[in-house]
Amino acid sequence: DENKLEELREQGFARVAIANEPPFTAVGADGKVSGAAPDVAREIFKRLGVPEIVASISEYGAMIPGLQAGRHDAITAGLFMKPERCAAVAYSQPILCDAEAFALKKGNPLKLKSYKDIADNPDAKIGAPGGGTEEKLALEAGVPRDRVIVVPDGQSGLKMLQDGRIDVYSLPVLSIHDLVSKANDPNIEVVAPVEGAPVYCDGAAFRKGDEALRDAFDVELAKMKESGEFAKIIEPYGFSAKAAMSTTREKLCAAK
Amino acid sequence: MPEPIIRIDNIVKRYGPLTVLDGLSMEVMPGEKLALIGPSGSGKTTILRILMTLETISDGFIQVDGEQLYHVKKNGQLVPADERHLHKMREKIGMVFQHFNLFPHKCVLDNVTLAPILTKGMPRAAAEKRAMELLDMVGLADKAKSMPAQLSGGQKQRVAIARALALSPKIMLFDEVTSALDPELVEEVLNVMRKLAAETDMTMLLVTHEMGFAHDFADRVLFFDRGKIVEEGKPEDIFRHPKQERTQTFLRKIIAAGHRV
Amino acid sequence: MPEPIIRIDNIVKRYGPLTVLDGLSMEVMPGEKLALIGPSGSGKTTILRILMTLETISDGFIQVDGEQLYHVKKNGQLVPADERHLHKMREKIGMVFQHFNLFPHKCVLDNVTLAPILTKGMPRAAAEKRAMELLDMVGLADKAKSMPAQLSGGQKQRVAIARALALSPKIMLFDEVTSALDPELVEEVLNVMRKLAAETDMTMLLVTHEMGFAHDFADRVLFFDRGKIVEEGKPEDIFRHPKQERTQTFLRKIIAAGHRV
Amino acid sequence: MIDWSGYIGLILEGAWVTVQLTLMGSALAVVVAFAAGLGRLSRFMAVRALATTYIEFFRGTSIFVQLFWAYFVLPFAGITLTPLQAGVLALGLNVGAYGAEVVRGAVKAIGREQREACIALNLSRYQAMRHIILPQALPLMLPTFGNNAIELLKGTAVVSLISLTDMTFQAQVVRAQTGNTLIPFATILVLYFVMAWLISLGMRWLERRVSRGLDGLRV
Amino acid sequence: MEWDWEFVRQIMPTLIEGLQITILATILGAAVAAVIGLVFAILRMTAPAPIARATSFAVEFIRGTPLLVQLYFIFYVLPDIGIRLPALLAGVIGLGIHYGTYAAEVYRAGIENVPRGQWEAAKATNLTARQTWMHVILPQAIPPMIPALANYLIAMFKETPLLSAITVLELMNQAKSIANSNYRYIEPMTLVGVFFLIMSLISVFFLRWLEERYARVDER
Ligand SMILES: Nc1ncnc2c1ncn2[C@@H]1O[C@H](COP(=O)(O)OP(=O)(O)OP(=O)(O)O)[C@@H](O)[C@H]1O
Ligand SMILES: Nc1ncnc2c1ncn2[C@@H]1O[C@H](COP(=O)(O)OP(=O)(O)OP(=O)(O)O)[C@@H](O)[C@H]1O
Ligand SMILES: [Mg+2]
Ligand SMILES: [Mg+2]
Repeated sequence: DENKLEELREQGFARVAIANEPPFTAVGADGKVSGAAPDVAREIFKRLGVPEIVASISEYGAMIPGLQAGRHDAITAGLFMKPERCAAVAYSQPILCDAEAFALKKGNPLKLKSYKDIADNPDAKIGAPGGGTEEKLALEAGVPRDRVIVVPDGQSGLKMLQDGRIDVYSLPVLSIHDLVSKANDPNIEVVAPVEGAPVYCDGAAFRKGDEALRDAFDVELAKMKESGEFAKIIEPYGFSAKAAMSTTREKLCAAK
Repeated sequence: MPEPIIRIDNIVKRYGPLTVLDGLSMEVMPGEKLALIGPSGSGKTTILRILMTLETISDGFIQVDGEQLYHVKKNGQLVPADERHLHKMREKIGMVFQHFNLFPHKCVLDNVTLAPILTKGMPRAAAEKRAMELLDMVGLADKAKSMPAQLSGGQKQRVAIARALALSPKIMLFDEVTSALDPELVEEVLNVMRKLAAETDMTMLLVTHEMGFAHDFADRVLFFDRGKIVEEGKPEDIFRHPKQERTQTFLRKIIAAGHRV
Repeated sequence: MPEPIIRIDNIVKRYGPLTVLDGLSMEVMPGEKLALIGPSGSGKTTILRILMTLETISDGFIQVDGEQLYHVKKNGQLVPADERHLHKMREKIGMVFQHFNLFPHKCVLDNVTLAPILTKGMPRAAAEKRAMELLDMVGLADKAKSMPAQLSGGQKQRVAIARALALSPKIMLFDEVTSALDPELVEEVLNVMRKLAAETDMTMLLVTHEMGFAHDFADRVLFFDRGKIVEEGKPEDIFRHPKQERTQTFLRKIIAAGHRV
Repeated sequence: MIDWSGYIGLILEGAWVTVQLTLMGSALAVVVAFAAGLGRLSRFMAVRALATTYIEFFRGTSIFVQLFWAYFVLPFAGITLTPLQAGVLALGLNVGAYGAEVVRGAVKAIGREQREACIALNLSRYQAMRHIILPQALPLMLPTFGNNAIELLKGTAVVSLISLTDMTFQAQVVRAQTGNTLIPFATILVLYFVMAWLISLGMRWLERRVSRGLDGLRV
Repeated sequence: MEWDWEFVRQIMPTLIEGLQITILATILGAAVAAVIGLVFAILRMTAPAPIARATSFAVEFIRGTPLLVQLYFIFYVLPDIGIRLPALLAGVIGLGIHYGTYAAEVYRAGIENVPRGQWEAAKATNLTARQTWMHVILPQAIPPMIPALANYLIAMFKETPLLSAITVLELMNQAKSIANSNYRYIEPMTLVGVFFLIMSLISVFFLRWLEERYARVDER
């Protein structure tokens, strides 16, 4: 609705949905929300006159329904732009770009390099966040439902991989690196990027109908990209500002 | 000649296929003491429960103190009474049960004062004063603060009598008030009842198997059998010279079982 | 002179601080019919339960049919018996309870055959044949297929007697077997007991408040009070000329309560 | 080195949310339990039907479904609840449905004789319920209410699935941040147990209070 | 957002797949609970005091803590000590242990409700301990337990959605997965509710029947 921004200003904060998947989004020991996506959003909302963001952690699958149900004002969680999602929500211009990666047992015993490889090996089980891009990619590549294990969060995924419950755990490259480095487990290795999987970018997602807010957000985002402040926020997390600036929402939403 | 205070006119009471009262009619004069006797299942309890509005009637009319009990006039027609009317009529009637039915979570005094305070809006102080008089009358003034569980059966029943009296009903109904008591406790309750009969002009209906007490207590005895009044009359006549075969048989059995008549 | 079949030697039974049997000794001859009488709480039930090994004893010795009941010899010393020994001893003893304790999920016939089949390995056919004889003896052959819930109290108790007899014990214990029955059912059970006393040479111990029956049934009467045998003797002597003050008081009370002696 | 003190703090914050949920959920449950339990005993057909529908519906569908419904579907009917509100609502209504049967059973257990004494003393239906029936029924309800409260406490863990930052949720967060599974989960297991234990202590105390004077025979 | 019947038709087969897993988990869980409950009950009633007390504490602990957390524990912590269970098995064991504590209570109450006179009559007819249990006590104790046990079976059925948290693809997880990939919660969640409601209405009648069938034997 047209006055959304006014409402948010009055209320003094915006409610955003995040995951808990460093480096996209993270929660500190003190409960403080950080990560590249919320940091960017926080800065832009501040410039728009909304001093605070209030984040709630959510499963990927629950984010869009939650947005539609009015539970959040925006999603800032590394939710990659894809045509169906573009149809369901109003995305801002690209913010964080990343390719997909696999974490798997040392030496890649099943020789998995692409989602297709998983589909072709009847013994291979993949773990992925529910409702995330990776789950879709795996299903689209032809992995049957019962070999795509929906994993509630990154830590569980890694644990299941270590315990041998799954053979490969798929997340964006930076997330996998963050996870694996934290685990510090010599028996885990990373395949990145996954062959044949496109590079994706996320944007802040708004409800359909809140395009005015989205547009205002885009204006500030463009200014920050221009001034280099954008790069200053996301590059310490490992993201590339150039990747985000070299593509557009229109391209990503149209991509097959 | 005064009007009867209770006029029961051809009432029928059925439980499903079972007809318990079958066209029963009777009248009770103000101040009269009535004993209802008869074999088990003959409908004695039922008629008391109907007067107390604990049951409904299937057919017939009952007039209490000049008003219909189960009916009200509406546009010149008698229609079944609503809860409001029943509530008003119950003010005239009190009942004492075989199993006392005291409120176990309230002390003796509260058992007696509860209804006057709630239903008549009596101030607590006045209600307690009157309750203490009544408890004194039944010989239990010193138990006012006891809980029912601490009383013997005879004491409980005397409290129950005081509780019913506290509402000053015009009519009192007693349903086998001593038959749940140990034999040695019966007398203390009967004594209270005797005093009551002698000192007040309340109308009383008493169901009992204590023929001796019925004899002393009642102005008139009704003998019930299978939902009908088979015989009625002065106690001397009924107990000494019963006319009906069924009355004779009943009294013979009772005497054989060791009850004094 | 034959050996006593039961020899109770100075036994003590305590429940916590309460001493229920206090150094009790007695002997019972084979085939003897004993009646144990005495006021409530005097320990009559307790002594039967001890003989049936439903309780343990705190002190003393019991010899049954030439063997220690609660003890076994080990390396020349008497030590407390194990379950195996008790199991063997229980073969000699049967008991009938005040509340029948029939197995409610089994029909009458199965109630009677269960133990012989399980404990004696009797073939089912033989067990059923014997059960039918026993049921016939107690007058219930036609109820063999009924469930206990379909029987009257008197019938239940007669089944319980048949069940106990089915194991052919040498000693039978009866604990107030008629006191949970309606008065009109008492006689049918007592008749069975009379027949049993007359026709078998089993040793029988009977706890009862039916003095008349005790008189007819028993060879010897023991009067219990506070865990001790206060007086014993032939029924005529005990009932007509009790020597002890306590026995006299007890019998007076029982007579006042309307029991025939 | 992991900053455990900070993470324990996080779990304690979650514990506070769990406590709030339990208290508010129980409060709601008690209210609806009485409303629906007495509703089922009403003399009005419509009230009885309504109460029965509520009870069967909430006992019949799973708490999870109710929770997801309250959180994701209700907003389309124009009712947007915070996660805490959705949690309290779902838990309260769910446990309340079980409590309603307890209330009904206890009220019915107070026999016909007490009701008849009330009629004979001309108490109104409300007065009889308020002064005679409920005071006697309450001690009968309390033990089961205690169990229900513990069921509700355990039910709060489920709200973590709708992103309410209760104790279980915070344990998940800590686990994600630290990579350690045992410590956060063992910690919250103990905390839950302590809470359940406190509930049963409290209920036993309450029971003793309300049943004072009621001991002895009920005749 | 509007209700979409076409979408309902489309997702129905997937949901029914989930329902099958739900029912399977319930049945297996019930079997585990029945056995574990018996073990708990026997330990509590007959084991030496320290073991009985420890069992009591374990039962109290399991009953006082959420099944969800117990499931996480079984699924994520046990592998650290080398016990790695497949998701469904972990779920079944979690359900079984949790509800086993409830079943234990039912067993105990059922056994204690057999009148003392029955034990004594068994002794007086010289049955051994084993015979007493098999022929006298259990046949009387079990029928009255059945309605209570069935009640817990139904409760357990309604708690199976918890297994979605440990990646079992039961009804709730299928529904979530559908919701996740179609961004629609209304239909899948409502349908799950309807499934549960239907099952539980059926079970209400089933329970009534059980209660009548196994009404108490009225003799002591
Ligand atoms: N609620 C009821 N439903 C069905 N039948 C009933 C009910 N109450 C009473 N009856 C039947 O009505 C008949 C009369 O019962 P009532 O209690 O009035 O007898 P009574 O004369 O008081 O007998 P008693 O001396 O045993 O108290 C009996 O046959 C009884 O079984
Ligand atoms: N399990 C028990 N625990 C404690 N005290 C008991 C127990 N069983 C019996 N007693 C006590 O032992 C005493 C004797 O009881 P017993 O049953 O043998 O008496 P009795 O002579 O059979 O009496 P009655 O005629 O009433 O049956 C009583 O004081 C009784 O209270
Ligand atoms: Mg009567
Ligand atoms: Mg005895």
